[in-house]
Formats: sequence, structure tokens, C-alpha cells
Amino acid sequence: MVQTEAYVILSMVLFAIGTLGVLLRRNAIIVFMSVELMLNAANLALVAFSRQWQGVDGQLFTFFVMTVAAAEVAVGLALIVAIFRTKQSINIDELHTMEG
Amino acid sequence: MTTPTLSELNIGATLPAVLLAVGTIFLLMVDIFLPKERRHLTAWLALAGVGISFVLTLANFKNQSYALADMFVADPFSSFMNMIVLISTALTVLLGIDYMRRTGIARGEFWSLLLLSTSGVMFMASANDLIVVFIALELLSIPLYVMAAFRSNNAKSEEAGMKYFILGAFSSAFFVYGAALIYGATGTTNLPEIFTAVAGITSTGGASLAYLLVGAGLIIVALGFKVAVVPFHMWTPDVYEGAPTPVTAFMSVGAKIGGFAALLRVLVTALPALAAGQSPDPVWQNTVMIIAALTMIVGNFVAVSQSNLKRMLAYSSIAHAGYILMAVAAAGNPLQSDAAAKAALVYLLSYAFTNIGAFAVVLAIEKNDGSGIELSNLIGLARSKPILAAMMAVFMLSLTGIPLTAGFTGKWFIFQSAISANLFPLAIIGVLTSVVSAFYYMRVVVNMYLTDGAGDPAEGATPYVNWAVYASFAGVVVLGLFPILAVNLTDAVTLVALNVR
Amino acid sequence: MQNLALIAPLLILFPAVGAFINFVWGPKLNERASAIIGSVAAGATFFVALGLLTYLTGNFYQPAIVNPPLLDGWIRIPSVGREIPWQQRIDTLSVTMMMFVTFVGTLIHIYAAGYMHGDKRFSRFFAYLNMFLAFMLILVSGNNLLMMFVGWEGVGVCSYLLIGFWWDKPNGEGIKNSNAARKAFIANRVGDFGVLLALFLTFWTFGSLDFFKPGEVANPAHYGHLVHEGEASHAEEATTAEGESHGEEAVPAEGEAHGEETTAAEGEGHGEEVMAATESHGEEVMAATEPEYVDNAHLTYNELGIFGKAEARIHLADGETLDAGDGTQISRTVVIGPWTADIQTVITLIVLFMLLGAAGKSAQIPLFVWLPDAMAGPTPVSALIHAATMVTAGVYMMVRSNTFFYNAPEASLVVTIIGGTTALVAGFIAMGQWDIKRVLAYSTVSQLGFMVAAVGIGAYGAAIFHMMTHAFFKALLFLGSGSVIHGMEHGHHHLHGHDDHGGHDDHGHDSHGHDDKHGHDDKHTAAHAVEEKFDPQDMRNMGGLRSKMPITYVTYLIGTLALAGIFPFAGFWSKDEILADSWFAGVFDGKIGGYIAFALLIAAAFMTAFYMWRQIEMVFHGEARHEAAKHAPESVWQMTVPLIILAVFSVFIGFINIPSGIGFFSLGLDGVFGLHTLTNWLEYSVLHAHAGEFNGLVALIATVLGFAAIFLANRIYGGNKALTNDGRDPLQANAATGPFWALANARMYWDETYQRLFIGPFQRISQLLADIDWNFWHDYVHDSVITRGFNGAAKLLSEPVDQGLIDGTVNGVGRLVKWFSGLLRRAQTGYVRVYAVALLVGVVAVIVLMLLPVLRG
Amino acid sequence: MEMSGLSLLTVTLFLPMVGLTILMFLNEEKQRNAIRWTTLGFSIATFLMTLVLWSLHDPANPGLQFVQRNDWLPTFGVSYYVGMDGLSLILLLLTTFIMILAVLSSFTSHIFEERGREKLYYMFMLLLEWAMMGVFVAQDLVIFYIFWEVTLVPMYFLVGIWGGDNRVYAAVKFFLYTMAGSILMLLAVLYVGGNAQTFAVPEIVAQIQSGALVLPFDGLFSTQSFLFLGFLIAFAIKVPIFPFHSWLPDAHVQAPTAGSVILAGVLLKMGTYGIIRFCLPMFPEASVAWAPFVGTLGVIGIIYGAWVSYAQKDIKKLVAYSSVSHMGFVVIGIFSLNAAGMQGAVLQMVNHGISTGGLFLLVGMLYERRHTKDINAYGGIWKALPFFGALSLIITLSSMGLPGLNGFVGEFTILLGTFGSQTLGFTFALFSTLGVILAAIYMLYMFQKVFLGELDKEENKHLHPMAWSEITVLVTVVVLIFWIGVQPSMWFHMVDASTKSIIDGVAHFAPQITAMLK
Repeated sequence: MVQTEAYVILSMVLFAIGTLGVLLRRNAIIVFMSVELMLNAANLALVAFSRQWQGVDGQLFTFFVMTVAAAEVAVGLALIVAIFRTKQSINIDELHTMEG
Repeated sequence: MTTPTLSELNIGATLPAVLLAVGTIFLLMVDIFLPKERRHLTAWLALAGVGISFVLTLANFKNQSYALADMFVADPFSSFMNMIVLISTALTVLLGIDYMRRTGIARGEFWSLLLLSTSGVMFMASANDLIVVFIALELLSIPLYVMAAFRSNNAKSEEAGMKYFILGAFSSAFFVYGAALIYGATGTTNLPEIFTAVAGITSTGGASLAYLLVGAGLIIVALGFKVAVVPFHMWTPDVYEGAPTPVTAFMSVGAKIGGFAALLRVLVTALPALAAGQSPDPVWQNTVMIIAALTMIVGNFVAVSQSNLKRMLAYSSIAHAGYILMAVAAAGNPLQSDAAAKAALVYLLSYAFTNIGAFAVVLAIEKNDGSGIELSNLIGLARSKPILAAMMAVFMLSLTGIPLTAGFTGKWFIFQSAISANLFPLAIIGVLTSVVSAFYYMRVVVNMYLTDGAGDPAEGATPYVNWAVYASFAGVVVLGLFPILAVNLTDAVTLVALNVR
Repeated sequence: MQNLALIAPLLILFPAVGAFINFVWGPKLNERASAIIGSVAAGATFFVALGLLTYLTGNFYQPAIVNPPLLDGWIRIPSVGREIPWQQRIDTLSVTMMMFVTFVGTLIHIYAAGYMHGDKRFSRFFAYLNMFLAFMLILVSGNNLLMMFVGWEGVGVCSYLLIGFWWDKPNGEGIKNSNAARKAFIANRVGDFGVLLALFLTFWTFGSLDFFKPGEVANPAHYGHLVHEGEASHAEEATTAEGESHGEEAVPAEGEAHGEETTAAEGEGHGEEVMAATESHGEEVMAATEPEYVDNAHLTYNELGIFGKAEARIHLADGETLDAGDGTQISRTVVIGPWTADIQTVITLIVLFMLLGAAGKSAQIPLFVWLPDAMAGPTPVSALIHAATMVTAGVYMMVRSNTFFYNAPEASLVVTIIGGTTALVAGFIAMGQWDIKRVLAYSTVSQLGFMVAAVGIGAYGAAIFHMMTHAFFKALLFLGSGSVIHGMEHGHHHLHGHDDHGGHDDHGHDSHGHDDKHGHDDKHTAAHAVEEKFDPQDMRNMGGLRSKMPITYVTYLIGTLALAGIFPFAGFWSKDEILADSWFAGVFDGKIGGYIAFALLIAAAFMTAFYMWRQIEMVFHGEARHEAAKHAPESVWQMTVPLIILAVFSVFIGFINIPSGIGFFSLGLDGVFGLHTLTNWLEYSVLHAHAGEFNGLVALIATVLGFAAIFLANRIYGGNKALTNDGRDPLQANAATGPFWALANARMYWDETYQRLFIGPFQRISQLLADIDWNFWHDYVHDSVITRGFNGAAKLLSEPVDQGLIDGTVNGVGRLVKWFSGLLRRAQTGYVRVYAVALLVGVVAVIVLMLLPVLRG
Repeated sequence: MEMSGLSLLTVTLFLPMVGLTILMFLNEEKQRNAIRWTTLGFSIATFLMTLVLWSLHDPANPGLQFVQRNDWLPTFGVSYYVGMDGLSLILLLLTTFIMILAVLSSFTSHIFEERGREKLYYMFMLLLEWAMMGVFVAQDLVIFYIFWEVTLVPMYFLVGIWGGDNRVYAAVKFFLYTMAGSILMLLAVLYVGGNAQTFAVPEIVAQIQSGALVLPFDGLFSTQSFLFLGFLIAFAIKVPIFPFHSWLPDAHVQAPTAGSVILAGVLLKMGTYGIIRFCLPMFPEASVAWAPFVGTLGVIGIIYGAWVSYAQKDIKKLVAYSSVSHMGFVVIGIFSLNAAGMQGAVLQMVNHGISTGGLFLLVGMLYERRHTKDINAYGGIWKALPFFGALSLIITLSSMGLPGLNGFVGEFTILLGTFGSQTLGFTFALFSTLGVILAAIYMLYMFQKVFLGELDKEENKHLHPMAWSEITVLVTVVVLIFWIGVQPSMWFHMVDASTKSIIDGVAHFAPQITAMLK
């Protein structure tokens, strides 16, 4: 049976990948996917821990996270669409009319 | 584990918050069926909803009760937070009605979103469980993303929404991971239970202590992002500038209230052990102190070089987050926890009045295309709009922390708590930076009074806006003259007691 | 008549009222009225002084202390426990001063009525004169150092105002006058610095500033012959018997009642008051019959004035103590704050500080430079203030504090040297002056030097004596010179066909376009333009005035002889006494100071006679060297009468102190005046005044030298050789004496030296400091220091970020803040991903912070 | 805690606020005179009330009188606590008196023609009066701090709106400077109050005297010293003590006449008052230990200020720097820590208020006529305005410290105290007495440049004569100058008991400190 640490480490790796995705990718969609990845990494950790503790709280939490993620994506895509309408582009680096 | 009965769920306690959430749905329905010219009725309905929830809050202001299987707690702390956020929402509605119309973005959903976000804040204030904190956090944020971008076909507004959204999502991911780690360390997400579990961990140490510490750190990061503290503040000026002014006003208060409520609950109720006493050293207290210091310095200094009023106020709100964070740090001292919490509450209240008032004046001079809110647009306002200018001056003095205004009361309590907790360096940084703040706040006054100029007609100053201004002004003055009123409301507040059940 | 003392306040009241009237209603009054008011006020004081004189003589010279009504206490700080009252002292010394001050003052008021005729600030002038008189009388009648200091400063201000009286003269003259005034005041302030320190030192040493406390006499021994044992007890019970039931006591009594209720906390001031009451009361009782037993024996240390205390303490042996009266023990050691010293040192210090003060007021080296410039004032002022009265204040102070000086031999030596040198230097300078008033000014300085030197060698009586005679003849000389100047101007006007209004046009103090008196003023100034600059005070323009103004001439001659110390004129007696005393001090008491004084003073005396005769020759003898001198008329009666009166006094005043053992030379007048009258009289209030023995040899030397000098001067300047053909002084022309004369003429470069040493640097430093304050404190610290400091620090911190955004519109910290904030906001690029990076950095930082304990293990 | 009814002091204190409220309802344009006379009326009324307080005040009682105390924030131990002892009384009298002069002098001012907003101006004046009086009667640290900070606001506007050309800069500088100082004081206040569990000064002092409250002191840098400095710096900036003075010239030069008068007359005194009222009783050890250093700054201030002012070409600046010099005297008087010095200092506060206030009035009147402050633009003014010249002479002399006028009594007593002081002593007195000479130098210089000399400049020849209000103002000042100069005992008597108690409080700790520092 696999140690919890293994899952945790895996989740950390995934989380890191997600983070890097957010930092490095310019495409808004990809950035969202990276965020999703981070959330799922967290989910993995939660599940792993809940298995370790023999409790349901972790899994409960996971469900909520998934729901919320869905909601976020909904809003996010809507925003992207709106921006695409005005800018004809979803490159987040083009969003710097305001600065300083 | 068994499924709780309805009585155990104790819905009644959650009513103020839940009511708003439900009211939102109702509002959407109504809005659909309302004829176009009567749409502003929605706003009044929203206001009514706020009013009811306010009454409910006051109804059982000081008694403490748990609900939703101990995931939700209604206590003086949450009641006070609710009070503040409801007042802010009400004022925001007043600001919004005419603004939305004249900027051509009057749409019913706006009010629903506003209420939704408000209920998010209220849930956050009452959260007794990391899960609730997370949900409330999202409930508070997601509507804000939308509201920030609400001025569609305006690049700035959309950009604001987008930035806010991306970074918000990014930071909430950190929250979830942090929560996961804490769960991993303690095996529970319920704050009081975490407290009990932590005691063991700090003694044994090992991997789980690491989880705990990192988890706590990540949660501080996520909530710090919400309340906009350095270095998680960078979205603030852009979003504040881009978002429609009423939204900015609400955001500058509501988000902070929620964030600090959660921060205090998590850190004081669940993790006091990591602050002082048992653990090797007061880790989160140190962290919070450093962040607070940075926030006060950066916020105040950068605000000096702002020419756009909304951006200036954005940085000033960052700075004020720093001051409140000082109280949070002070709360790390077990003897001062509650006093510090109270100080934070009073500060938030006074800050809410002052800041919304200031934004209201900005909104009053704002043109329909969102321009005309440069510092220079204030020149001569004292001649064209004496009363408005006078009130703005008072708001600025209050933000500076001059006595007889709410701002002084807040600063006073904050510094008192910091000093009682022996955080002298922090307190000194605090006072010195507030001198710096005087510098840019006074510039507003200089432009309004000391520089001669035509003066802005301030078309935006419609009756509703004026009411909002007067209301905030009244709040500022009353709090300045009779701090006792606020103090009496906070006297039952306690966070440390929550974890001894 | 024993209550006569209570009229003392009138001394100050009269002139004060006169001044007030002339100030307030002056502009409305005509000359006559304000002249009368002023002169009457002055005259009244003289009669008050007379009254006080009779009081003293009638009361066996027992001093009285008077609390002026309404002004009981002055500086009374209950918790300090000591008070400095408004209190007048009537004793022989103060009355002597009053007598000649008021007398000369009155005459000069009358004279001024003529001299100032036509001046458009006529009434203001009389107001000032009265004000001066009031302050001068405060000075001499005060019973404590501080009250004396009030008068001291007050007369200073009046002199300031009067020197600068013509501050509005055209073409820079006015500014020059006010400069002279300012110089005088500041020089005096330097002296005041010394006086103040002397005051503080005295106060903390003796716990009081009162010269004498009630019931105390300066010189008990001198009252010895009045002692009648039996009466003592009678005095006591009489005192107690009559209680407060005396109407005249109303003033002090009521004052005391006041004092009581205000200072209920502590007993001292109150106690004094009671003393005052019973004591002066006692005087009355006794005065009626016999003098009471006059002695300080019945007084405890605390009940003594500063001099009594000093006398008591200086004679203690080391370690010996005496009871202060309240049980505390007094020893030689003085403790002031953290500082302790022996009484001897303290007194020496006090004396030196006082000397500085006297040097300021009485124009001694090193502060004498202001007096000659002070001649910018109208001549009556020069006569009254800068010759007869004010300048003697310093000497008065020293004589008043003779106890201190007597007990500080080393310091007294310094006094002697200062005085002697001043006498010599000033005399020397006087020989090379052209300006008639300047000569007199330097001669005044020189004579003051005599007095100071006299104090130095302990001849306090002689000092006062000389002060008195000098007051008369020097006033006479100044008024004479004034009359001469007046005449010259009239002659000048006459010359230019002006009808004269007595306006001193070259003094020009009323030559103003909008002055109704001078409708022809423009024409007048035009005349100025063409003619050569005419200075009516320049002796080179004079000559042969003997025939033109006979009265002036005769009186002036008398004055000259008096000043030159020719027997039997006043100057002879006083100067001789000083010389004799210094001779004694040297030869018999073996004081080095005596020799020094004698050497310096005898030389100075010679010079005095010389330059005075030079003046006579230049001004009155020979032929007129200028048209104006030819037409100079004699002055009006208001001016000549005072001259005559003063002349009479200059002849006879010397006899009031005839030394013993001169037989025939006393011209039998000793029968009238008695011997050593003044000194005896002074000894009641001046402890160490002692009658100077006559010394034929000294007198002979002095007289011979005097005549020699006159003879020499006559040889050089007489017979119309006053000027060489090229308008130079014969001495100047003579190769041998030329350089010395030039030195004297250049006033030995004192002013230049001061300019170089003090004034110049002072002004430069002042400017420097001002610049520093503005540019350094005010800008540099706020801009550069802080800004640069942070700038450098920030450079290190934020290399990648581009610098150079220091566009502070507000200076100082403000600029710094703006710069710093500009620096920070560079980070705000607007790129989401940059924000995200920042966020991540924050995350890492926080995690590290949180993990610190674990990482540390 | 005792709750007390309405005290006469409170009534007096809030009188100006009543006036302010009335002003609010007056119309700017239509009722100009009403506005003026209401302001004058209320300032006079306030003054009369202070006279009543004076008549009822018992000088023998060192304690507070007319005490009123009501809870304000009991949870923190803060109460609206006002009371008055001799020290407060004398400064109240000064404040209300100076205020009348300031208001009167504004009547003839031209600033309203340029800047208008007369109503606002007088409202700020009354607000300022209220706040200043509050500072002098507040007996609770927080209340005191509140009044202290509130004085900033009206002064800021007075300088900023109606000031000279560089007014904004001066106003902002004034605001930031003083705020920077006082905000540190706030921390000290909170620390002391927090430890004492009350902010009522008398109680805190009692605790300190009884040893119930110990603010640890060991050496120049210890808790108590830092608290002491926290207060002192705030006060030093206000006084201003060298080197914190650099805001003063700006503020003074830019402020309108009334502003300068109040600034010099009262605001500066708040600093020295604060030192006496708070620094000495609450931090006795630190006060004794730091006395020589502060005293040194005071002496430097005396000489430096005098020296610098001599080089000024701007009359107002000259007078401003002279304030630095004069207040230096007050400072050394206070830190001589003995009865003479302390009371001299108190009296000197009043004197400086009157004399320098008078000087600023004079400068203002000249400015109204000539619209320049350049000293070289004048000369011979005495001829143009004889009466004015005479009065100016008297005021100048009083500011020079001429015996018989008020300035002297203060300076003399201060120097006397300094000379005999345990903490300062001989050398301090020696150097500060130099100030007497310097004062003569720069004052006479100014007087000569302005009033003496030939009246040669055309524009100076026809200055319009003095208005009745100007005459009244100056004559009152002169009368006071003489009164205090000849009969100061009354004033000494007024403050004797209260200052004595303060000094005794310090003396109670002094010996061991002096011992410890040796």
C-alpha cells in the first residue's frame, strides 16, 4: 500500500506544474487549465489525506472544490469571450492598459 | 459520522447570510419580469433585503450559536462584521443606482451579484470550518470578478475583471492546497478541532508540523491576496481603477472584511499555538508583522505618486490593510488576542465609512465615460461644491487619522493593541508611514481648498449619492466623537473562547 | 519733618508726569508750554531732593527706606521665598547724587528751552529729558541692585533716543545719528551683561539684592558720636507704644498688609515689611528727641543687606560659621547650584562683572568708544547725560558697592589700571581733535577715568567729590560749547541772509520741505549746494569769539580752569584729592595700584590742561578764521543764565570738601564749609570712604604741571597761531610731534580695530548662520541629506529598476517620498503574469518564514 | 470614577464652538459685518469668561479647579477630563486675549479682497481658539492629544488659504512637521495610559509619585527616557527648540497676520506648556537626566536664533527667528527645574506671546500699507506714522527685555533660576545672558531700518493713518507690557502653587538621579 507521502509529493509536483503554467503561458485558456490543475493537485492531496485519516472531510472538501472550479470556469470563459469580442485576442499580456 | 437533524443544523443562526443568498435568486426572478423603465426597483428590493438581514443581525447580535454541524458560528464577531458589510452594501446601492444608469450599464443582475457577494462576506465572517471559509471565499469573489468587469465594452473594466479573476483563482488554489495540508496535518477542517490537534503536533513536530506551517502560510497568502497586502496587492490598483466606482467602493471594504474575518478566525481560533507560547517561535505572528510592515510602507509610499484618485485610494486601501494586519499580528499575543480583534473590528467599521464616503465623492465628480477622476479634477471643488468638498476633506482627515474622526478612533485602537502586545517597531513604522499618508491625503485638500480654480460641477452628485456621502460623514463623525458606541458593540467579541468547548 | 522721607517717590513721579504730558499732549502744546512743563517738573525734583537733604540733616543722617505707594513688591515669587521690592533708599550718598543731578538737570532744561527753540519735536525732546531724569533718579534712589539696574537701562534708552534725536536728518546724517545711538546702546548692553551676572552672583550668594535692609546703617562706627546708651530702651518701648497708628505709615503699612496676604506661605518678605514699619517708625520717634542707638549689632545675618552680609562673611575664618538668624549656619563657602567657591573668589568675580558694567556706562576702556559718537545728540543732551549724570552711574555703582571693591584688592587693582589708562588715552586723543564737542567728550572719558581710578585705589569719597565738581564744570563747558555752536550757526545764517528761527540747519533737524517754518527751504538747500560744507562744530572755523560772545567766553574760561585743576577752582580740589589719595595709597599703604594711578593720572592731568587751553586759544582767542565766526552773536538769556550759575558753582563747589591742614589756602572758607564736609557726610553711607589727607607736594606738582601745560599750549597755539597757514595743527605740522598728533587725531584707531575684530566678524558669522539655516537646515537636510541617503540605499536595493525619477515638486522629505514611491510603482507594470510572479515570490517568502523554526530544527 | 456636572470651564471652553455654529448659518456675502462682529463678540465673551474663572480661581490651591470629568471611553480609562490650575489659567488668559487681537487685526486686513471666504476664515479662527483652550485645560492624555492635533487643521487652512505666495508649501510643511512629532507622542501616550490603566494625568502622576506605576529608568536610554523623548520631540517641534525650528520661518512668513500672531502668541506655548504639564511630572527621572542636553539646545537656540535673525532682510522672518531665541529662554527656564526658572519661563511664555504677537501685528500693519516685508523698503516710518512709531518702539524694547517692561521680568527670573539651578547652573546662565546683548543688536537694527532715518522713499510718505481697531489693539498690548513689567508679582502668584507642586514632584526624584548619573 502506497504511503500518503507519495501522493502528497505527486500533488505537489502537479501543483508546481500548474503554477508554472499560470506564470509562463500567455493564452488565457491555458492559464485557466493550469489553475484547474493546481486545484486538482490540491484535490489529490485532500483525498490522500482523507484516506490517511480515515475520514470523509477531505473527500467532502474535494467535491466542493470541484463544484467551485466549475463555477469559476463558467465565469472565466464568459470573461474571455467578452474580452475576445473587444480585443480579438485572448493573450493576457495584452491586458496592461493600466499600470503604475 | 451520523447525519445531523434539522434542529442540529440550526438554520436560524445562518439566516442573515442565507437570506441574502436566497434573496438573490428572488431578485433575478423579479428582475426578469420587471418592465425596463422600472428596473431600478430591483435596487430598492436589494436594499430592502439588506435591511432585513441587518435587522436579523442586530436581533441576535451578541448571542453565540453554532449551525450546520459546527461549520458555521454566529457570534458577536460575525454579527459586527455583518453589520459593517451590510452598511457598506447599502451605501453601495445608493451609489450604484444613478451611476449604473448614467454610465449605461444599469442591469438587474448587478444587484443580485452584489447581494451574493455580500452573503459571501457574511458566511466568511461566520465560517468555523476551512471548507466554509473556502466556499465563502469563492462566493465573495466570483460575483466580484463579474462586477469588476461589469462595464462591458470598456476595455479597462474587462481587463480589471480578467486580472482579478486570474489572480483570484490562482490565489484560491493556494488556499485549497493550504487547507489540504492543514487537513493532512490535523485530520480535521473544523477550526476548534484544528486548535486541539495543533497542540499535539507542535510538541511532536516532524512532517505534520511542516504541513501545518506551510498550510497556514498558504492560507495567509490566499487571504492576504483578498485583503490586498504586499506582495499580493498588485492587482488592487488596476482592478480598482478599471471596475465601476461603486464596485470599487464595495470591493475596497467588503473583500477586506471577509478576508480579515477569515484570517482572524483561522489564525486566532485555530492556530494561536503557532503565534506565541507553545510553538518554537511565533511564526505566523512574525510573518504577519513583516507583511504588515511592508504593506504599510509600500502602500503609503506608492500612493504618493498617484495622480488618479481611484488608484490613490487603491493604494491607500492597501496601506490600511497593513494597519489592520498590525492588529492581526497583535492578536498573536494570547493576552491581547481579543482586544486586538476588537481593534480590528472598530478599524474596519471606521474604514468602511470613510472609504466609501471618499469613493462616493470621487464618483460624484466622475464623468460618464469614467474619466475626470484625476487629482487635478478636484481643484477648486471647495468653491463649486462647498459641502461635498468639506466632507471630502473630513474623509481625508479621517484616513490620515486626525482626532475627532473615525480614522483616529481606528488608528488609536490599533496602535493601542500593538503597543500592549509590545510590537513597538511595527507601531513606529505605522505612525511614521501615516505621516507619509498625510502627505497625499493633504494633497487632495490642497487641491480642493488651497489651489484656485474653476471647480468641477460634480454632475454625479445626485441626491442618492449625496445621501451616501452624508451617511458616511455622519458615521465618520459619530465614530470620532463617540467611539464608545462601537466599543460597546464589540465588548462581547471573543475568538479565543471559541476553541474551548 | 522726620516723615519727609516719604516724599521720595515724588522724585520719580514729577518728571514721569512731565514726560507723560509732553508725550501725549506734546504735539498740541506750544514750545513755551512744554518747556515750562519740562523745566518745572525738573525743578520740582530739585526741591524734593532738598527736602530729603533736610530730612537727613534733621535726622542725624539716619538712612530711611521708602516703599513707593502702589508698588510695594516687585518681583515676588512666593515659592522662591525671596522678593525684590520697589524700594527707595534715602541716605547721604543717594541724596548727594540727587542734589547735583536735579540741580544740573534743571539748569539744562532751562538751557534747552533756548537751545532747542524751533525744533519741530521740541516737546518730544523735553519728554525725553524728563523721562531721563525720572530713570536717573530711580537709579540713584533704588535700594537694591535690580532697581538700580532699571534706572541703569532706562537712562540707557533715553540716551539712545536722545543721541538719535535727529534721526531724520537728510543726506545720511540721520542714519549716522541713529547709528551712534545704536552703538551707544549696544556698548551699554555689553556692560549690562556684566551687571546682570553680578546681580545673579550676588543674589545666589547673599540671597538678596537689597543694598541695606531696614534699620541697617552702612557705617555704624561713624554714628558712634551719636550714641546715647540710655535712649536705646526708650526707643524700643516708644516704638512698640505707638504701633501702626501713624498716618504717614499708611503707605508701607498697607503695602505690608498686601505683602502679608500674598506671601502668607513664607515669612521672609513679610518679616522685612514689619521691620520697615517699626524701623522707620522708630526713626520718627527718636528724631524728635535724640538719635536712637544706631548699630547693626541687633541685626542677624538675614536681616542685613548684601554689603552687611559680605562684610560679615569675608571676615569669617575658614571653617568658622555664624548663625543666619533662622538657625542655619553661614560659612565662607558659597554654594550655587553644583558650583561652590570661597566668598573671596565670589566677591572678586562680582567686582569684575561690575567693572564691565561700569566700563559700559561710564565709558571706560574697552567700551568707551560710544561716548564720543554720542555727541551726535543735541548739546544739552551731551551736557546732561553724557557729561554730568548718566555716565557717572558706573562710578556711583562702584562707590555704592564699595564694600565689595574694598574686599577685592586684586580686582581693585584692575579697576585702577583700567581707570588710569582710560584717563591717559582719552586725554591723549583729546589733544588731536578738531570738533569742539569731541574734545569735551574725550575729556569726559578721561575725567571718568580719574573717578574709576579713584575707586580702584579706595578713594571712594574722592571719586564722588570729583564726580560732583566735574558735573558742574563739564556741564558748563558743554553748554558753553553749545552756545558757541549756536552762535556759529546764527552767524552762518546771518551770512547767508537767512532770517533765523534758531533752527540748526546744519544740524538740519528741521530742514524738511513740509515744515511750515521754512518756506524758503528749497532755496536754502540750494545754498547748501553751492557753498562749502560748513561744520559749526569745527574749531578750525572759529577763533576770536571772545569779543563776539563775552559771557560765553568768561564762563567757558572758568570751566576750563576748573577742569584744568587750577587753584582755587572746583577741579583743583577734587582732582588734587584723587592724586593725593593715590599718592598715599602708593607711598604709605604701599599699594602698587597707588603708584600706577598717580603716574597715569598726573600725566592725564597735564594733558587735560593742555587740550583745554588749546581749545580756548582756537575758539576764543586770535582772529576769526571764518565768516560765520565774525557774525556769531551772543546767545539768548535762557542759555546764558544757566552758564553763569554753573560758572559760579564751578568756582565754589570745590570748597565743600576742603582738606585739613592747608591753612591759608582755604581762603578762610573752611569757616563756612567746614573741613572734609562732603567726605564726612558720605561716610554715613559709604563704609570705606575716608577723608583724604592733603599733601602739599602733590598739590604743588599738580598745580605746576597745570600751569606748565597752559603755558605750553599758549606758546603753541596762542597769538593767532592756532592753525598753520595750510590749516593744520601746529603739532601736526611739526615733524617731531606729527606722528603722535596723527595718532591722536585718528582716535588711536579704536573704532577701526573693533570693526575688524568684533563687528565685522559678527556680521559675517550672522550672515553665514542665516545662510546655513536656510540652505542647510531648511533645504539641504530636507532635500539632499535624506534624499541622497535613501537614493544610495535604494540604488543598492533596486539595481534592475531604472533610476532617475526624482521629480519631486515638493522639497525635502516630500521629494524623497515621491522618489521612493516612484521607484516602487515601477514594479506595477500592468502585466498579469508579473503580478503572478510577485505573488509566487510572496508565497515562497511566506513559506520560508513559516518554516524557519523547522529549518532551524 | 466620579461624574461631575457641567463646569464653568467647559462652558468657557465651548463658547467659541457656539460662535462657530452661529457663523455657519450666516450668509457669506450679505452679512459680512454680522460675521465679523459675531466672531469678535464671541472671542470677547470667551475672554470675559476666562476673567470670571480667574476671579474665582484660588491661587493657593495647587490642585485642579473647575474640574469636570465624564466618561468618554471607560473601557480604556479615557474620560472627558478638564480642569484648571494656575498654569492653565494664565495660558487661557493669554489665548483668549491674543485671540481678540487676532480677530481685530483681521478687520482691517486685505486678504479677503484677494482670497475671499471670510466666513470660513472666522470659523477656523474660532475652531482654533477652542482647540487651543482645550489643549491648556485637558487633563486626560487622549483628550489632550485630540485637542493638540485638532489645532493643526485650522492653522493649516489659515496658512494655506489666506497665506502669502508660498502658502501651500508652508502649510503642508507645518502640517507634516508637527504631525510627525505628535504622532510619536501618541505612541508614548498609549504606552503610559495602557500601563497605568487610565489616561487621566493627575492619576498617572499620583501613581508615579507613589511608585504604583514604574516607568523603568536606568540611564539616558531606557524606557522612560524614550517615552520622555516621545513627548519632548512633539513639544520641541512646536516650541520650536533648535534644531526643530525650520518649519517656523516658513509658517510665520507665509501666514496671514492673525495667523502669525496666534502662532507666535499661543501655538508655540503649547509646546512649552506640554513640557511642564506632562514631561516633568510623568517622567521626572528622565527630565532630570536630560535637562542638561535640552538646556544646551535651549542655549544654542537663544544665541543661534538671535544671530540668524540679525541677518534677515524680511521683517517677518526676523521676528520669526527672534521667537526661536525667546523660546530658548523659556526652555532653559523650564529645565533649570527650580521655582525661579520655572515661573520665569511661565511668565516669559506670556510675555513672548504679548511682545512677539505685538511685533507681528506691527509687521502686519506695515504690510497692509506697503505690501512688502523687505526691511530695506522702509525707513523713516516714524515720521510718517508718529504714534505707530512710538508704540512700535515700546513693543520692540519690551521684546528686547528692557527693565520695567514685561520682557525683562521673565528673562531676568529665568536667568536667575538658571544661574542657581542644580541641573544647568553658571555656564548656561553665562551663555544665555549673551542673548540679552544679541537681542539689543537685532531688535535695534530692525527698529532703525524701519522707523529711523530719513523718510526718503516716496511710497512711504503717504501711508494711510491707523484705524481705530489697530490703535485699540496696539494700545492694549502696550498697557499690558507696562503692567506686567511693573507688577509681575500678581502673575507669579497666580502660577506659584501649581508650578511648585510640579517642581516638588521632580525634586522628589532628582537626588538619586543626579547621584546615579555621576
